[in-house]
Amino acid sequence: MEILATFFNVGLVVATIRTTTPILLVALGGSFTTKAGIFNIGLEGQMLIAAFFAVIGSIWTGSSFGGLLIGVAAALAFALVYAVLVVSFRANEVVVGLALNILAGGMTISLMKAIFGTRGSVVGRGIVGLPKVQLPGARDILGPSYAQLISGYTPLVYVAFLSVPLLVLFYARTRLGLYLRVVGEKPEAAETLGISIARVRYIASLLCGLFAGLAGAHMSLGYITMFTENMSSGRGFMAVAILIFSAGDPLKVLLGCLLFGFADAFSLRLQILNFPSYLILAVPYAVALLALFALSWRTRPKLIRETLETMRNALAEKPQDSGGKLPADNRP
Amino acid sequence: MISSLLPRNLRRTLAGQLLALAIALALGAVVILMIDENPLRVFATLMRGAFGDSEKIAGTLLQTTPILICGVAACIGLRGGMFNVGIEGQLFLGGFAAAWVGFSFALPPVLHVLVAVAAAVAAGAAWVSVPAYFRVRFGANEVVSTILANYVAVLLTSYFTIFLFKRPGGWSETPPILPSAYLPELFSFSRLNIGLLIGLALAVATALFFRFTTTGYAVTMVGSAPKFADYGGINVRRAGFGVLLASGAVGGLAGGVETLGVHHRFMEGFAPGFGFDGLIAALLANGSPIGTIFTALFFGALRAGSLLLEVDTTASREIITVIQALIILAVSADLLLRRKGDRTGGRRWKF
Amino acid sequence: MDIAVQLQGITKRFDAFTANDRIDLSVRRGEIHAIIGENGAGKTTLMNVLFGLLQPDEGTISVNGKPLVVTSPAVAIAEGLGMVHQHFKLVPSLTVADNIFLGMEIRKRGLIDRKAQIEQARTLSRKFGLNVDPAERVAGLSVGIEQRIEILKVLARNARIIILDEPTAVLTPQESRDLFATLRSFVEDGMTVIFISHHLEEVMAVSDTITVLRDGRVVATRGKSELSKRELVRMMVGRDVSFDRRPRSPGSGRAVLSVSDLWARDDRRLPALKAVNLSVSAGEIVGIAGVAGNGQTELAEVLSGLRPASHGSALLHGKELLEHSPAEIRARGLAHVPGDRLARGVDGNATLSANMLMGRQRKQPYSRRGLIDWRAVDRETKALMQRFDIRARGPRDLASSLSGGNIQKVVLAREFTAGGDFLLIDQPTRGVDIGAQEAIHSEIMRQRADDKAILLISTQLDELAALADRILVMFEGRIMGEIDGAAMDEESIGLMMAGIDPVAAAEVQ
Amino acid sequence: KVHVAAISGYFAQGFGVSIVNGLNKAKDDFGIDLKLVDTGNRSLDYEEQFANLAKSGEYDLIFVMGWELVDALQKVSAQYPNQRFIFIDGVLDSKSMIYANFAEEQGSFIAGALAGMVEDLGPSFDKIGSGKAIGFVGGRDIPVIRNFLGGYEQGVKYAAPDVKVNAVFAGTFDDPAKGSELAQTLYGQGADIVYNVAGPTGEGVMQASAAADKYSLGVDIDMCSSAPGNVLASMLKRGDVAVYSIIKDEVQGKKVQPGARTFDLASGGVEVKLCDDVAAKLPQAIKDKLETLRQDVIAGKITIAKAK
Ligand SMILES: Nc1ncnc2c1ncn2[C@@H]1O[C@H](COP(=O)(O)OP(=O)(O)OP(=O)(O)O)[C@@H](O)[C@H]1O
Ligand SMILES: Nc1ncnc2c1ncn2[C@@H]1O[C@H](COP(=O)(O)OP(=O)(O)OP(=O)(O)O)[C@@H](O)[C@H]1O
Ligand SMILES: [Mg+2]
Ligand SMILES: [Mg+2]
Repeated sequence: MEILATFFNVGLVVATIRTTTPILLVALGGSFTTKAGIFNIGLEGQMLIAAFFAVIGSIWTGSSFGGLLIGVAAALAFALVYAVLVVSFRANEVVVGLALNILAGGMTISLMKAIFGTRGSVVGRGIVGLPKVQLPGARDILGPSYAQLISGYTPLVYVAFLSVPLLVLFYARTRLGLYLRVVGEKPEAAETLGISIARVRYIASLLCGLFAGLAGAHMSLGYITMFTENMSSGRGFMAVAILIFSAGDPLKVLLGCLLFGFADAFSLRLQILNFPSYLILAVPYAVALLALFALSWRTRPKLIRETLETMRNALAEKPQDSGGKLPADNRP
Repeated sequence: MISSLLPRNLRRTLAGQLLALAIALALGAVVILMIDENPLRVFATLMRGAFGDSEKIAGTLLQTTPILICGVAACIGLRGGMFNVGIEGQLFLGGFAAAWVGFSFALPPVLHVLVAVAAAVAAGAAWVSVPAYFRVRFGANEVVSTILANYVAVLLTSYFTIFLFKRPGGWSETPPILPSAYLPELFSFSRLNIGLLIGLALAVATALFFRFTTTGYAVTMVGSAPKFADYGGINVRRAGFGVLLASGAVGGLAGGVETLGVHHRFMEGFAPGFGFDGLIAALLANGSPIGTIFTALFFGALRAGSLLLEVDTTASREIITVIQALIILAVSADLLLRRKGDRTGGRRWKF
Repeated sequence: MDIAVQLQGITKRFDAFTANDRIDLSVRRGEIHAIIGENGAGKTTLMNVLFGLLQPDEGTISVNGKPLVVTSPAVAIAEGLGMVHQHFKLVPSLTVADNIFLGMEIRKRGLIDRKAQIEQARTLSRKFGLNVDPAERVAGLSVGIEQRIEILKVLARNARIIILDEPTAVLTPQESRDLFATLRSFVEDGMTVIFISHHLEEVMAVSDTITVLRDGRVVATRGKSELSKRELVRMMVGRDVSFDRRPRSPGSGRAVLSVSDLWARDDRRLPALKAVNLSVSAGEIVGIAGVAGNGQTELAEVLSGLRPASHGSALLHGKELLEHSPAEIRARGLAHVPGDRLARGVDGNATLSANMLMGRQRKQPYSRRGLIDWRAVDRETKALMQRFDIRARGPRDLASSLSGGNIQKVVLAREFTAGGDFLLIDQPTRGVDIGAQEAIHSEIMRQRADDKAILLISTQLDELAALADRILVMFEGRIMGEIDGAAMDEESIGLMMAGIDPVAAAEVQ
Repeated sequence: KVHVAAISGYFAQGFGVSIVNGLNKAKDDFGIDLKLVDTGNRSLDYEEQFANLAKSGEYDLIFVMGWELVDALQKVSAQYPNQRFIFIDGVLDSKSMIYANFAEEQGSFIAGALAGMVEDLGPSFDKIGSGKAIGFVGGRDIPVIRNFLGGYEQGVKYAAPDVKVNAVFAGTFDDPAKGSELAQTLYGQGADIVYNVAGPTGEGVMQASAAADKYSLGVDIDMCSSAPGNVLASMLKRGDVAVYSIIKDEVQGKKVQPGARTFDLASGGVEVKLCDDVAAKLPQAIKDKLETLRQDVIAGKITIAKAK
């Protein structure tokens, strides 16, 4: 029992929220491009460049908010290049995405060298991290151990989770959201109604850049307060995977991210049981794979159920058949 | 399908790519100027590093080999409408499997190589078989499953290497394979081995296969119009499964060629990124295996050249990465955009 | 005279090919103006130019007397033009109302006002007598309804000039009649209608003025009263064409296909075929009549192995064909002309040769020991292009560059020469010009004379009347009854198509 | 003028940073000519990179760091027998090379002893609970890191036998977020002190100690400033001292000869540096005990097994 308590506790939930947030932010960004029919594999790079510039910005402006803005601006610049190449110049979106990832990696390191004279990490040096938001009253109502469930995170954690319902509303009820969906689903329809496909895709790319930028800034100013080479560490790719199987629906994106975040947080806990770390580290990916397979398994044609249903229908409809001229009784 | 080979299109494409290259080099020159280097000297060093003498040329071809084989793997998938992003993982498992055969069994020379290569191919195919099965049977998206499988593959081979087969006293690597399992080298002065010839033969064979065999035709149709192929009596599921399996097998082969031909053992994280390089090479070549030979060669030359660049100039590895990315970006864009009329952004690969 | 649309010297080239060659066209306000012509004559191209989807290489456009450069559909819409396209442009996942108001959403405080849209869509559909449920999703609605939605889309934009590209190709006679009644009411309101059609009866019945295109040029523009159907045909095709019932000799009567108690589901998993029984003999054409969406497509798909049956049996030459793959069924003698030619019938991005090869890639002389002989394929394709009068530059053309009717001929050519002795033909002349229609009908009759068993699915009763030996009428997945092809009676077929058993109806009376 | 090159894939990570610091210091002090080559992470490239450096014969000394380079290094060094290579962080078979060998297990032993004793103080010491557990976050699970862990565990066992060590690995050296998450997990499971041997990933551990208000131990370089008040000490692995002293010899005309040089507690190649803020609160007994242990290790009274 005690063992179980060290695995399943409030801390696990809090850890899940923490591990989920960056992936959720970047995946929500990707939801715009996914909905608009663009396969954006360059999320990783946008996130990385934003993480770097958020740190730079935070040092320059001396404020975390300034850092956030500059980080997002950097991601937007990448998103703009992406859109110009993919939308206007019809470049292959996968090639451009991967190349931008490479570019982000090279650029952050070169700039780090040029600006800080080191490679590796930028720590301290006047970086101002995002403040933690203590929700007033949370402690009184929930008590100290449960208060951490909802209070004490950096602002972007709240932004990430609150964005989910907002995006649901956005896709369902706003004009731009509708256009995004239409352009992704049936561009001919949009075109004949005078909706500019290029314009909508540009907007989608930029919105994607915005969220990827927030994700990057969260990595380097919120989750922790530093920049390291390649610190996005595959989270952008993970988001791509979640996006494809959620088709960009915000709720499904949230579910996918939570699943992955939970598997991640939980597997970290498993390590103290002395399993080989390499196998434990594969757990979140394996869980995501299994989830994918299980979901597809569920939607398979249910032969047995269908046959039963058919037979029931057949029997039920029998009396309405126009008389006995059909050979009716050779049914099993 | 074939129209992309028409002379007029070819001319236009070539002109476009040259223009793209010029733009990329101009941008690269700006970057180089910013680090106080002389762009001409940098580009000359790059050329010298890639083609300076026979050793350098062999070095370029050595770099080309894995990109080419991975690129062919990607081409096979793309032709059959399957987007195999998991070449990276298949490469790792193939590499490990070949090494395992190489160090665990003592076999006569040629046979040993054959068995080890077969193990690599089988491992690659086996690794993709589960995603492939769920793809064709239940429609589980292969892009997602192969991306995820990559992470698992890399961690799994690390586990094998470090926990099960570590060379005593060594770093995170397996024991060396027996010399009987070495792929023959082509020249005395370089590690370049017959892996390159395997890659070239594979690319040509793949192109001919798709062009001239009935199975290749069937697979191409499944890739470009699955409903039509289904209607026409082609077994779409089997074709899709076969395509992914073949793609994975070639990905595994790439790993086998690397361990048997170059490293002669498997190390943790031995060849990161080749799968993605191959994918980019294949996409830039628009899924054509023959075109991939050239894009892979281009990438190989860039990589080989950049190794000298790092030593002979003050340009660092990251600057070179930046320039490479710029080149890829420029070349990927359809610069001589012709059809202004239809603005429907056509998507080449659907997910 | 009040001219609504004036085109002058419109030329549109695709590479070296001229699809529209110096076309002049003027459409008066308040008239129904029909544009007819063979497949590939350039009708759709011309309308796309007018609507801003294509840019002309030469020529000028003026709308309502005002010269206009139509750079995009938005410009055309702003000038009061509306177009219903040959291939519908609806978004399946959206509701009817969302589709209608797409691009001109009704909003309240920045958010789309679903309720108001549904309300207005309902009002609109009532006002114009186009019955649709605005809250339903478009995915899964029948083509007839989809067309109504397309028209409502146009009306909601206050279009005064409406272009319809082959609006009746997918409709039943009843639906067509309704449509034309609607169009009539439009012109009475002072609107202008331009429509493209291959049905000369229709054209003669509803239009005021007719323009005939041929090879991208205008042959003539006349008032309807100045023309007879015969003259029209001559102008279009350059020869006489007959649509009388084809003479025939009795077939051998050997049963080829027999289906009993067949059940199946559609894509939405609802029952689409219910206890279907039928049989087809060699040398016989069995027609299936019915409003589109009553299970005909599912029947064809089940018989060709593309859709699983839930229950029942279908014997081809006495052997069960259900649960077999499309390839096996084909190997046993099925040839299938699918109803949805763009999705199933061809690969638009492949060459004509590659399209012709489908299904016979393992046969000599097309391939030998697994290797394809492309020269032989090209040669055969060229021969088929000649025999079936497929208008294209050569076997290496991409299928997507052909006009709709010519694409259909590619499918027919491939299937009719595949060597099967059971032909499953779904809507063979949908969107095909009359000259080609006649050729296709002759080809079907030739197949019949070759003692093939033919199951012909068509929504066009005149086609069935001309070809079928027996006609079965389908309604909601059931066979409502059977009628002798030679003695076809539109009235009782119409009743059965509406789901009323004529015998029962007679008894009630 | 002395020409020096250094080649590695790890210049961005803790120990590599310290080497680069040493090289730069030597450059400033002695005006040597310095070339840094980053190998990246593709083993296919290593051999050409060595060859490109060695071929010109331009470099007097080539520093090499990273076990994955060993194969390529041995091959190229056999081809260029006159080229002096200095392998950092280990000893190889080859007799013609120079080795800088670090006893990280010794430093980790002291670090472990410190952590164990502090944990043993229990709740009487600020931020320490009653759980009797401490943690370890490694980068990847590779032999060098295992050597750190081994020394650490031996130190804990020696000084505080009933304190338990929970060791976890991040699987990567450059994901500080993951490091932070791992550390928070360890803290949540009752550990009060976590030793990070994870390069930039470890920075996340340091920051997590501040967030959880527990203790951490830094590695390779002085990390006291990463989380002031929460870092007990740093286990310094003085790559800078090693390269600086080797270059100094060379510059002063004492041509560096093949053979191994050991950098251990005795020579100051590894050391545990207490952070001033925390050290001020630490009981004197612990500080004394640490010094005794250090002397004992140097004197060989305590031997610490290297992990294999
Ligand atoms: N024809 C079009 N083609 C492409 N995008 C369009 C088109 N019309 C509008 N949009 C995009 O849809 C979004 C909403 O457009 P709209 O004109 O309603 O903005 P708005 O008037 O500011 O709306 P609101 O005031 O409700 O926020 C904008 O981002 C706009 O770029
Ligand atoms: N995008 C295109 N590229 C090349 N050729 C085209 C293109 N679109 C149409 N064509 C050619 O232009 C000609 C006219 O085509 P169009 O679609 O206007 O014919 P249509 O009169 O509408 O025929 P149908 O009655 O069969 O629909 C055809 O020969 C067609 O092959
Ligand atoms: Mg047309
Ligand atoms: Mg047509």
